[in-house]
Amino acid sequence: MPTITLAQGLNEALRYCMQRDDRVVVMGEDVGKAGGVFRITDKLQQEFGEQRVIDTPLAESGIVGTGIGLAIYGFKPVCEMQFDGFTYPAFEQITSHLAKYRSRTMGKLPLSVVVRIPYGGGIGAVEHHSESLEAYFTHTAGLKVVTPSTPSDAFALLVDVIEDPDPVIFLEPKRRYWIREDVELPVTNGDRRKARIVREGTDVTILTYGPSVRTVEDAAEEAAKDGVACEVIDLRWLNPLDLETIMTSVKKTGRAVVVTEAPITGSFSAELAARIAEDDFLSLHAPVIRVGGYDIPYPPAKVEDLYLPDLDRVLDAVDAVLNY
Amino acid sequence: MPTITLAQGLNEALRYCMQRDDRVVVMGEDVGKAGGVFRITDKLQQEFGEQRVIDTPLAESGIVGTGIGLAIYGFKPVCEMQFDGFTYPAFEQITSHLAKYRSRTMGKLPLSVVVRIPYGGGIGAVEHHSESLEAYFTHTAGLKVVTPSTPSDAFALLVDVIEDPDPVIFLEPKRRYWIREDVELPVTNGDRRKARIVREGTDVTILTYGPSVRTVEDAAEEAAKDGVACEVIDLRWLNPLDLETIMTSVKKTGRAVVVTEAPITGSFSAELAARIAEDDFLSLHAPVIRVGGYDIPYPPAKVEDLYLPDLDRVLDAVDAVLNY
Amino acid sequence: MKGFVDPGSVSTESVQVLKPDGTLVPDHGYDIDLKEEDLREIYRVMILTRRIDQESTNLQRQGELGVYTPALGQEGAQVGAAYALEPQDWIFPSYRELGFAMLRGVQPSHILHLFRGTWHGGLFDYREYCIAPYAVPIATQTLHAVGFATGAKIDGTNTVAITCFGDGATSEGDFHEACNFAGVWKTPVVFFCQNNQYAISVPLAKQTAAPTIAVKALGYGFPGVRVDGNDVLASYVVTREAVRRARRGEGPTLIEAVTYRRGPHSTADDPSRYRTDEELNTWEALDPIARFEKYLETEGVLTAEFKEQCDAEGREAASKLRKEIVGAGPLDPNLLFEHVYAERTPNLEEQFAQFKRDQEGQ
Amino acid sequence: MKGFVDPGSVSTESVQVLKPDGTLVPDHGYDIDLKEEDLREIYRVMILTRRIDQESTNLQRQGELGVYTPALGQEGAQVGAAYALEPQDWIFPSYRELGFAMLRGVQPSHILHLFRGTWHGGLFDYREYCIAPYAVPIATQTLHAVGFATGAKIDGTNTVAITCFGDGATSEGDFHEACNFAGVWKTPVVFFCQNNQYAISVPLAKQTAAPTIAVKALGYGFPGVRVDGNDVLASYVVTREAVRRARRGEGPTLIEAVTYRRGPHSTADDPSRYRTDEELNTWEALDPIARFEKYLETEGVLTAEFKEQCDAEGREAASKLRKEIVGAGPLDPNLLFEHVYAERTPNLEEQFAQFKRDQEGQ
Ligand SMILES: Cc1ncc(C[n+]2csc(CCOP(=O)(O)OP(=O)(O)O)c2C)c(N)n1
Ligand SMILES: Cc1ncc(C[n+]2csc(CCOP(=O)(O)OP(=O)(O)O)c2C)c(N)n1
Ligand SMILES: [Mg+2]
Ligand SMILES: [Mg+2]
Repeated sequence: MPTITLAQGLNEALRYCMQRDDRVVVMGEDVGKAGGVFRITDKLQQEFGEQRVIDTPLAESGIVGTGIGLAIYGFKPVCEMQFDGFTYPAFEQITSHLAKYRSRTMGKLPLSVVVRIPYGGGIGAVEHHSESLEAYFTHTAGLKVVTPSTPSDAFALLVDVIEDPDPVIFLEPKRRYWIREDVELPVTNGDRRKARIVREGTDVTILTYGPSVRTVEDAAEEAAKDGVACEVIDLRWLNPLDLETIMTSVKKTGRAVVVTEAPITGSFSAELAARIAEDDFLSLHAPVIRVGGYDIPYPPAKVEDLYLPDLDRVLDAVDAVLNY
Repeated sequence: MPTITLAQGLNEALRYCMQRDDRVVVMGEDVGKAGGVFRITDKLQQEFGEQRVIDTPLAESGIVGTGIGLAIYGFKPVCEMQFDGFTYPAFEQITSHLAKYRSRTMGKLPLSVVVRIPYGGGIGAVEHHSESLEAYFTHTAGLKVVTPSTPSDAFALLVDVIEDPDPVIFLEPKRRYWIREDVELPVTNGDRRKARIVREGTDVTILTYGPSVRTVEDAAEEAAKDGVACEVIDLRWLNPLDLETIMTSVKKTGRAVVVTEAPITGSFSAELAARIAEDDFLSLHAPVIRVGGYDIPYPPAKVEDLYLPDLDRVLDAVDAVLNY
Repeated sequence: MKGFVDPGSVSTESVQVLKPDGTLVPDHGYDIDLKEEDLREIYRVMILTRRIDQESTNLQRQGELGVYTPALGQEGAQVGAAYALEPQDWIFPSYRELGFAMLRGVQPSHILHLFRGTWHGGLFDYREYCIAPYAVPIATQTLHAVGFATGAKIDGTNTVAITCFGDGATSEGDFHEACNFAGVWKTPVVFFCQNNQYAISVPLAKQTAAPTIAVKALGYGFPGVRVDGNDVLASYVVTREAVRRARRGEGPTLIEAVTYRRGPHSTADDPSRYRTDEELNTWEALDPIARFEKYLETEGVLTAEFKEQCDAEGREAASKLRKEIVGAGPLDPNLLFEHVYAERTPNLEEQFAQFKRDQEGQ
Repeated sequence: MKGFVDPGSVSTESVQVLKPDGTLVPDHGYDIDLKEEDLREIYRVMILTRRIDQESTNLQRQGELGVYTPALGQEGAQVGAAYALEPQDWIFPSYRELGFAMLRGVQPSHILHLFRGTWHGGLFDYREYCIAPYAVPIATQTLHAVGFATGAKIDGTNTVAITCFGDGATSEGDFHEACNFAGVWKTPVVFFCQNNQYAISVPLAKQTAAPTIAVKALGYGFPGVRVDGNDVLASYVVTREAVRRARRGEGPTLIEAVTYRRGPHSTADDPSRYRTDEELNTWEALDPIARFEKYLETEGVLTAEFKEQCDAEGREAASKLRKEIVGAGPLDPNLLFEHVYAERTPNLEEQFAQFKRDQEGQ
């Protein structure tokens, strides 16, 4: 089986979809000749031409806004935002139109648009290149929000969302672009609408997604050495959320930790914690503990490791729920 | 004592601040001659001239962006967004600069800017005029977020935030613009950094803010008839949050309900619920129950009442936590 | 200084075909390819537009609509431009483009239900009429038009898109991005700006210092043209040229139709706070319908009978509108959960169940 | 068609004072009011800029900086413009404006620490040098400059702001809104665009179809001017005029300095993917320093001794930079919590306590 990186998984997914469906177009800054700053669109313009792999002017609202127009016409645009922090200029098009057009038109003008965003920290970048912005989108009704954590999921989930009839914010864990996995492409097996149980366990459920999955896996490995069996769940879809898998696990373990990177206040982990408690308060032996970023602007590269949830902070949280 | 509306309280607060401090300038669409679409800036241009009450071109990013520049120069701009749904074009300036400039410059270029936003539903408006967008800002580190619910608080909190050294998103509950209160201006008494205990009670704590305060007051009144004593707390400041008042109350009642208008998933009520459970799980006799909007785009006017949390839904939640 | 390009050098003249007194401008420079029935059709739609517009304002005053944004005074600009389109050409309007919809034959109430708060997008079939739903956030629809027309171009279908917006809209970043994308992509799109002198209370001079709005096109590498927006024939010929350019693959055009919003911005607005009666009177004297009427009468195209016929049609349409609006109940509220996504998510399924229980409980 | 304004008619010429061979353009039309020491000072800063720029690239290649965005080739545009400012005039840069900072005497490491990831805003004192922190989100700083200069205007202080940005930046909505606000408010601001032909990999032709960037100014009602950006004297005189206009209360000017980014977009970029060696060679032959040097030598202003002095200063500054950067530790991480707000909120107080405990635990 060939070994691919997560970035390659994404690149192959785009190629796969573009080959199968000539309505799929890719657009964004530097996605053409340069193949994207992370090479996710590498060689696509060579294969599919300038009309289907479009180097846009430098304007994110323009990218999403014209993407919406293309979708009204009948195309399926996959829009790239170059970095998380440069998505904000497109915020109006995303919240006021992308999220609401289907509803506004009673389903007559649905928008099958994917907005790909490399997100999160850990690559030593300058300001605005390390934001975890999922909470803005999980709170916006009408959007779907997806984030892969492995190369095979990267491929399969991106294919899924491109085929999805609804607008999807597709969050790519940029610091995991280079992780590897043996994968036979195309990946078609498995129901990737469900959360992925990364590791089974009985003592505590750890919910996470995207870039934090690796961190949590390592922590679970470490905890296992101390005899603590963590059940690790990679959510994949933040909306729609696979609450069933989550609740089944929490019922079993009675304890939950949520690990994410975003500033913790108002993060998606708040929703998870609130929801778990609301849905099954009595199963909980301890409050849901959240491990996340601090409520500060994302720090400069030299100290970002102090911000990002690490093994120790995850293990502390596991201890906390176990010894509550 | 004169009777004023919440809208008048805001108007008087602006006048008061502009009289005391010639660095305060007001800017936005139609804030001049027209006095703002809700008349919050009524007659200010007549009194302070066109240089201090600035009718801007129609561009929200421009309003906040030039407001930031004015603040770097040394002014204290109060920027008006005409409606909640038209704040989104300014999202980049707000998240990437307004929130981060102080931190980026190690305090050397702080931005004392207020962004006033009429928010929430209930006035029978067309699309994009009824959004509850507080969660986007409470999740954004570096911003403060404030929302009044009474005329006296409207005055006093707006004065507070204009004098605040940090950038503040000031959310005005537009459907409460016309509620009245007997108020002697200027309001100077009381510590409005703390949450307001609207009504004391021992059975259940209801946390709310802005437009929902009235709804919750009515519900509490109703509950009292059934012998249920609700403690109603109006948060005022969503950030910084007065967790002390909240936790003291929850410790006392052992039960909490949160009532807000925004689509519930990922709303600020998720943070409150998560936080309360994290901080004092053992005091809770029931999970924190959230009453909020549905996860749908804000509905057309004719059916918005079915969307907005009403007395019945609040009372149901109170029942739910009492009978858990 | 040498090398400085100077806005003072920009021509501020407008294309005009009919003088305000309804006579032809001798050297207007355009081919008027309209037959008598075309002229009558344009007239009919202008009358219809005004009548429905008036009735909508009435309905709002009577509490039947939440708000309304009158098109009074802008019928010439709108109907003239709309008449230059082929039926398959898509229109991306803002919220004041009644004339376009009337020409396409949209049922008035289907639009007005938007203002009633029945459904955000109104109730018409966008694909049937090739009209996108009204866009409320200013200038955002201009990007949709560019994307749509780009799609048409990729497919080689020869379809053109036109997008309508106001003078105020030209200040928004989205307008700029739309023009710029269209310029680079040579998109078959027409940017149709109705410069009606105000954005709510803000007069043009506070909106932009540009000598004209048309000149903005130069900064995107395509032509701009200023036209007397109260001259329906001028609006028609200029838009026709822009549409032809687009269809020939020559890319976008920016049209600035100089006109005036004679009503309030919306029924919630009080224009007396910011403009004078004199100004209003000046523009009333330039009424687009009166001007066109005079022309048609001189040309012998407009019989008293046809005029009466148009008036009758207008009255009838207005009373039909009234009937369809007054007291119309809300749609089935369950619809709120129907089209958020293609299918209800499990989360919405749950909320929907709760919603229905709450409804029944009441 | 009649009434259509045509982008084809826009002049694409640039103001030039020095020909590429270093001789004076006879009819350049500007007063060169620079004394010998001015010329030498300009030269000195250009050399310093190039040297520090080179050292920064080296430091990045050696892993001492996370990334770096070289200014190579743009020294003429930058230093010329910077020299036209008064010390109290504020500069709102993007991320490639080393020349401006060098002229103002900012300590190079204080800027480079931004790229090292020491602190986002670098470590210099913004108020002392009247330079805002580098702005990473494209075009956003243009609005700050307009707001700042508007403040100065309200106060009547005669201070001017200049904002620097690239060709790509002109596509963003914020650039448009900044220009438009400035036009309406007659703000004393200079929009200084370095058209270096690329936005990362995207060439100008895919960025805008405008005949020039300078012409965009017309759409905002103020003058635009195109200048040879590799001609430091042209950049100086043109900016001087723009600054004078601003100071006289005549409002903004848009300057398009036509130049070329000879290095990669950033050290993370591989320009061979999207441009040719020939193109690079063409522009290398137009090097701004070489051109200016030739001129100064002909004029007898540049002695071998002064050249050596400049080189030595550059070497020294580079080695000082290296010393201050290599191995520099991170700042006290507690600072992360210090300036989020004027005072730590109770919430941050709690998180800070936890943060410190975690640090100690490790
Ligand atoms: C992004 C955005 N900001 C503000 C508003 C509020 N608003 C509605 S109409 C309007 C003025 C529009 O003026 P113009 O573009 O000239 O169009 P007109 O109403 O004159 O037809 C404003 C400010 C809005 N709808 N969208
Ligand atoms: C809003 C935003 N979008 C995207 C980026 C990523 N990005 C950084 S530099 C750049 C190109 C800028 O080109 P230009 O304005 O010509 O300036 P230059 O780098 O050539 O000096 C891009 C796309 C960004 N920094 N900000
Ligand atoms: Mg207007
Ligand atoms: Mg460039």
